[in-house]
Amino acid sequence: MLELHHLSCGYGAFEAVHDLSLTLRPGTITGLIGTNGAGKSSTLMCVAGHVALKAGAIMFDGQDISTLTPEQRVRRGIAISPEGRRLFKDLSVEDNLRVGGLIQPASHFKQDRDYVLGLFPRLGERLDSLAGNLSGGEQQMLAIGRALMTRPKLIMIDELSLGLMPKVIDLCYRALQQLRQDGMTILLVEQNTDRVLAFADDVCVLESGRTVWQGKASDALNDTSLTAAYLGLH
Amino acid sequence: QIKIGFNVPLTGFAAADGKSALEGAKLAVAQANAKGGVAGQKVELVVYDDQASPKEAVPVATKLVEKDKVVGAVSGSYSGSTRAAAGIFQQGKVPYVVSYAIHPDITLTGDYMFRVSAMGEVQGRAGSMLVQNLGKKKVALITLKNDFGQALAAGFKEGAQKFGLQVVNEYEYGMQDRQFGALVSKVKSDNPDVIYASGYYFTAGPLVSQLRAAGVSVPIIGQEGYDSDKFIEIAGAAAEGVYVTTSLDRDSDSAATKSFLADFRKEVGSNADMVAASSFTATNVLIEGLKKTNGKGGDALKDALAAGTFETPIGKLAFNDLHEVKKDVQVQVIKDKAFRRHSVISGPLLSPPSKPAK
Amino acid sequence: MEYEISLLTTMAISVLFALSLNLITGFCGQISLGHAAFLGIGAYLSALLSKAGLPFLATLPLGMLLAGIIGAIVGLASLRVRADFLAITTMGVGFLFVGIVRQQDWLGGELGVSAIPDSGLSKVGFMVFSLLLCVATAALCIYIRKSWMGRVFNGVAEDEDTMRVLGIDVPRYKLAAFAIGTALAGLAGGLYAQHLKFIGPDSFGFVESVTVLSMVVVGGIGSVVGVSLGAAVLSALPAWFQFIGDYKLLVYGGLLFLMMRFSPGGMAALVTRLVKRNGGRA
Amino acid sequence: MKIQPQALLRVANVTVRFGGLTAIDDVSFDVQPGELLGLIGPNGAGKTTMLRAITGVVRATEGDVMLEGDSLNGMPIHKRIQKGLSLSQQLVKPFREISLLDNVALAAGMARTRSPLKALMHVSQDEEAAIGREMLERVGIAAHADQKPGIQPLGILKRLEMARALALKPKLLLLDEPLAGLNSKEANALATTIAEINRQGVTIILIEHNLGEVMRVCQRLVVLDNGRKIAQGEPRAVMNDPAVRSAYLGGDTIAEKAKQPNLAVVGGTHA
Amino acid sequence: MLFLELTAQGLVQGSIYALVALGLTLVYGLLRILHVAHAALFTLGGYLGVMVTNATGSLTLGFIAAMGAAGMAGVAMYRACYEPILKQPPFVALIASIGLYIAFEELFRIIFGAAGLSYQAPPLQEQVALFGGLQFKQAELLVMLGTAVIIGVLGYLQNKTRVGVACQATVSDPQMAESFGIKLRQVRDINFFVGSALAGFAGVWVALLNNLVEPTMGSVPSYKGLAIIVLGGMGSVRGTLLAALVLGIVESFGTIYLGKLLDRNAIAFAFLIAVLMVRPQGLFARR
Ligand SMILES: Nc1ncnc2c1ncn2[C@@H]1O[C@H](COP(=O)(O)OP(=O)(O)OP(=O)(O)O)[C@@H](O)[C@H]1O
Ligand SMILES: Nc1ncnc2c1ncn2[C@@H]1O[C@H](COP(=O)(O)OP(=O)(O)OP(=O)(O)O)[C@@H](O)[C@H]1O
Ligand SMILES: CC(C)C[C@H](N)C(=O)O
Ligand SMILES: [Mg+2]
Ligand SMILES: [Mg+2]
Repeated sequence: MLELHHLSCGYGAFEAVHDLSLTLRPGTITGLIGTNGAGKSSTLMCVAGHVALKAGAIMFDGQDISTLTPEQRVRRGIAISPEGRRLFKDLSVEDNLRVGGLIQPASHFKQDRDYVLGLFPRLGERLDSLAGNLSGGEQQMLAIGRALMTRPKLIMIDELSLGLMPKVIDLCYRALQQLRQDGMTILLVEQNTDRVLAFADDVCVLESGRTVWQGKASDALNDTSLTAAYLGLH
Repeated sequence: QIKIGFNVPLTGFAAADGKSALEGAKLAVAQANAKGGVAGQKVELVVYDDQASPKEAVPVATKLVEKDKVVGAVSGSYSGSTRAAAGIFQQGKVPYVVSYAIHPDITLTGDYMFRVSAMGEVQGRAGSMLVQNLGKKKVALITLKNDFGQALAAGFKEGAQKFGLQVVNEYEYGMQDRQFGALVSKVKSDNPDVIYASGYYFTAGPLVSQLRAAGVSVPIIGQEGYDSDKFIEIAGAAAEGVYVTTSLDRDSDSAATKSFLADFRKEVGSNADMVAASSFTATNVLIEGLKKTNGKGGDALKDALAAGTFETPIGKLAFNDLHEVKKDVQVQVIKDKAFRRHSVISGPLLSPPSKPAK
Repeated sequence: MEYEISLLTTMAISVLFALSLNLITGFCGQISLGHAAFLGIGAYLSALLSKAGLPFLATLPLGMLLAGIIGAIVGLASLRVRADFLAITTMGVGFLFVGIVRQQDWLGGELGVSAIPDSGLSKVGFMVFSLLLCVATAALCIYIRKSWMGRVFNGVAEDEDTMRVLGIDVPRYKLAAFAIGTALAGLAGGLYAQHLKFIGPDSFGFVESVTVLSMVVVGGIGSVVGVSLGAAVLSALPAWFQFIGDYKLLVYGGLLFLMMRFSPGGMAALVTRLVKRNGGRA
Repeated sequence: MKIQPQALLRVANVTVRFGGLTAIDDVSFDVQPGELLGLIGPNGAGKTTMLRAITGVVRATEGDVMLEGDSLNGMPIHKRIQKGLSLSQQLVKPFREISLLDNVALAAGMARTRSPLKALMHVSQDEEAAIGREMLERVGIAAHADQKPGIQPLGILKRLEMARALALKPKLLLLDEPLAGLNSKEANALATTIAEINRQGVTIILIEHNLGEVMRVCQRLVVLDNGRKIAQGEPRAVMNDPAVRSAYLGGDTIAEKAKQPNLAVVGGTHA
Repeated sequence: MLFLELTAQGLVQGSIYALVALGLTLVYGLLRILHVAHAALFTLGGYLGVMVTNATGSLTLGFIAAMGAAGMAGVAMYRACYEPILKQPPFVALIASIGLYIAFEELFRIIFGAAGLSYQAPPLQEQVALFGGLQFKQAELLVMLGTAVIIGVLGYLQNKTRVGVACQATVSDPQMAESFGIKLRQVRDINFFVGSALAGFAGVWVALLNNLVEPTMGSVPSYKGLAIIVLGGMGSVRGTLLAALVLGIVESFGTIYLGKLLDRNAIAFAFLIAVLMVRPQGLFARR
């Protein structure tokens, strides 16, 4: 599905991620975890095409997409719910979803929007509000919903549970499981480590831009040195 | 070589007039040099662009006085810049002959200042006299909002009072206005006998054509700002019959005028307008003065200018104690796409002011 | 020599004027497209009072005071609007100023004010005086930058909402910036009138406001040294460019554009870059 | 309702409307001096809006907010801050041109910046920098003191926001989701810090979705839902309230299950 | 009657303003740049309209040439001037734009002469009598009509279609817009093309109404256009139209009844300031 081969990326002269190799199996959830500044968000934005690739390659569905523009990547089926949400603040909730659905035929819009509203009923009550006026949690819901509107093959969600209330987090994880069953591949960045380890199939642990652990989530939980040193679990 | 200075707007909003003025001045210098120059030396015209802006004119004048050490200078520019330059020439004791800037304060700056054209007030008064001569009473006054327009309006109103004319309404518009729809509607509803409208050809062209298009058919009187073939080009058919008070009479019998008009056509390839004629005149006056002093500037040149009389394309000139000229005002009328003589206005009404008593 | 003296005086006045705008726009982030109005207020007041017989030096503080007061009033308007709205509002203030002055006979109307009495300082004396004021203003700006006021201005320029949450009385600081900046512009105006000996409404219009803003931006917005440099160079440019006559403004406009296009940080950034490169080689 | 005259902050019948939307609907509660009050509730319940109404960032449409018995009505934000409030915002907004330390020092300089004139008379920042360093240490990001915020990850910025709020030396500290974006270990540490700050005498209102930490450190909870106050009191009791459970915790009730969306709609096409 | 006529003239003037400001709105709405050089494209349109019409005798060709050239020049301006400095603070683009405007004005003067150009036989000058004795030039009627149609179409595109939403998305967050399949450059090119072509269109109309194009004819639109988009609440097509018409009418009555107190610009800006003090977000802001 998505394969990162010795990926290094960064900003100007600064390299935020070094030599990261990661393979996402189709139809699985992969968790990307690590402390603040580890390079998780940078990795996601690099795959989306917004952070400069310095070395290595990004393969998607067997093709090298390293040189594609962000706009071409989303058309291949890669969607992102980025750090900071980055909503279109001056557009209404509905229009944000509309933008999400731009690469799909207009006829899909109603159906997909209703799916997202089913997932986050709260958004349905705010369809005409400007995205910039939403509460923190509502914004997070909209960011995820907007990414879903592209009908992606791979969805990358940065800090899924940030700002969400426990009930909605539960809902989200359940929805993600369902999406996985339907064949979607999911890359999750999450501070809520317990949660990721419980839900994800694979995990990759970053520390200062380097991979310190990679493998099955179930194995990670059993690796006490890992959990103590990097995952902040007691 | 004898250097004379010339400040002129070559860039900025007044560049078109500046170009015309420059051609006039260059012609005067070329003709003088062809005839052997002054005291055996060639005359050189030192030209600087002042953008018709006071701020730019100050360094230009300073440079002419200090760097180029000109013996005399000519203004081929508008009032604002000429006024700012005047003080510097006065201080440097460099005679400064002003061609078409009409601001009254220019000659008040000091005794090194000379002006070859009629002041705005004078021309305004001539305008009122023309109204009287045309036998009209009710005037709509349309004034360009700058020093030129304001001076004209002041003179016109002064004359109007004397002649018992009735100013039915007074409007002002800005230098950048080209669309006069509202003004035209209002003038139309005022129903005047005649319209006295100040402006430059680029404002007057659209104004006159819009007045005519709206069906206002009463006579329109303009002044030297209209005096350019461009006016006729812009206003088109609407220009026909418009009166213009100016200093250049195209149908003059005077040899100076005739030869100037012909020479200008030949050299430049277009018809001379008032600006060109005035600049030619001012330059020529300065050169004539220099001839009398054998190329010396300063007090000698000042006195020579003050004492002289000059045959010029815009009439026979002599300066009064304030160094203003008294001359007749020409009324031109546009006929078959050309400026033609209508009448000449003269009389005591046109006397320029003289030196204020100290 | 006199030519250089006159040019230097012009440059000093421009630098002072540009620094005054830099205080408002560069330090405090409040963009103004009508700053020339305050130059005009200082100029008119100084000219009229001089003509009324007041010594030139005495007219300067009065010009500053009046410009500063009116500046603070305009500042009040700036509290209502932000960013581009403010730019256009201040632009409107500039047009309003010119429109009002044009119509006032006691201000000379369209004819302006001329024959402004001499300061009594010689040409050289006046140049030195202008330079001194200019240096003093630059020093004041540098001090403000370093003081707590400068820190607050910086913050207000970047994000005034957050400044409020930090307990800062944002309106008062904005007013302070406007008052100081416009008062300094009034000072520059007094010098301007004295230097040119003639002022008219057109000298303080939109073009002038835009010119001073370009001096600030081309110099390097916020940087005292950069802005001084920018103002000095741009104000002397037309005089230097006389030899290209007809192409003067074309080159001027082209330079403005190229400067922004290739060195958006202005001269300040350009100089830093050059110094760095040379330093690297050495 | 019991009236407690010594309340530090008192929110009385506050309503906030945005156009037609009622974000807060007639909410009242008190905060006692020295208390650590948790303000919780579903997304969009009005918690952030409540804090903003207290600090004056938004104006309450109706009702009154009182600090130490003085009404804050109509008072501009900066006056309220100067009176002893301080807000750490949900969306971080550091000043990007200056270092983290200078960010905090700027807040610490409140005494100097009270009036422009005073600000103009002072240059030195040493004292404030010292306070800044102390605050950065307190929230655990002193190592980054001299860096600019532009390149910092979210977790650092959240803590910077809190350090800045602390530097104002407030009587009442308002924290909007300070733990979001931190991992459990860091969240735990920061929550402990918050409790400690509270013990040193600063009254705190804490908005958090991290219920574990909320339960651990808060002495009392106020729960909002859809703009209304639905519960308040001792944390454990509140959490057992069925209304709170259904609005917030999402226990697997039958109704909930029925509402579950049909997840097959999206994604299937590509798979 | 006079009232009607003044209103009508205000509407004519307002329509011209609207056409110029509309292009500015598209650009401002997209990039938040105060695009002063837009007025240079207006002038360019005027020149081409006159020259092509004079050369070929066809006003239609004049319009096509003017709009095409202005549109292309607009795109070129975006690529060469604005794209590289988008990340800079807004006044950088403003000054670059002013520099560009001055340079263009001078180019027009040097190439076409300072005195300006006129139609040899100005088209569409006949008077048309409407109800109640109200008279218009053909050109005046057509400019109002044309403006109404164009605004209608653009307003629909902006508010009701996916294209409009896509454009607006690039404003709030260009990077994310790309991540949702929007071709940033294409969107901006199209906006610049359409906006600039409209400026060229307006230039031809003004040339027709005044029978004069001059190098400096853009100077009033260069700032008045900005005033109008601010008055209109920035970025909305409908707001811009209404603001332009309101301003046209205010100026129309103002110059007649207040002309002695204040000049036209001062009246316009006094009105603008008064409005902004009451409604800081503009007359017709969407928020
Ligand atoms: N725009 C930028 N320019 C320069 N450096 C940056 C930029 N954005 C991030 N960095 C740096 O890149 C490194 C990785 O940051 P990144 O945001 O990817 O971390 P993260 O793992 O997502 O952290 P967090 O969990 O706090 O979000 C950090 O050291 C950060 O300072
Ligand atoms: N400026 C505003 N204009 C319009 N609606 C607003 C505005 N601010 C907030 N709202 C709405 O008011 C409601 C309450 O928002 P608030 O931010 O207070 O929620 P919250 O309780 O903090 O939620 P969260 O936990 O998601 O941060 C939300 O539905 C939001 O959309
Ligand atoms: C071109 C001329 C009509 C200029 C005018 N005399 C003036 O002083 O402004
Ligand atoms: Mg991150
Ligand atoms: Mg919130």
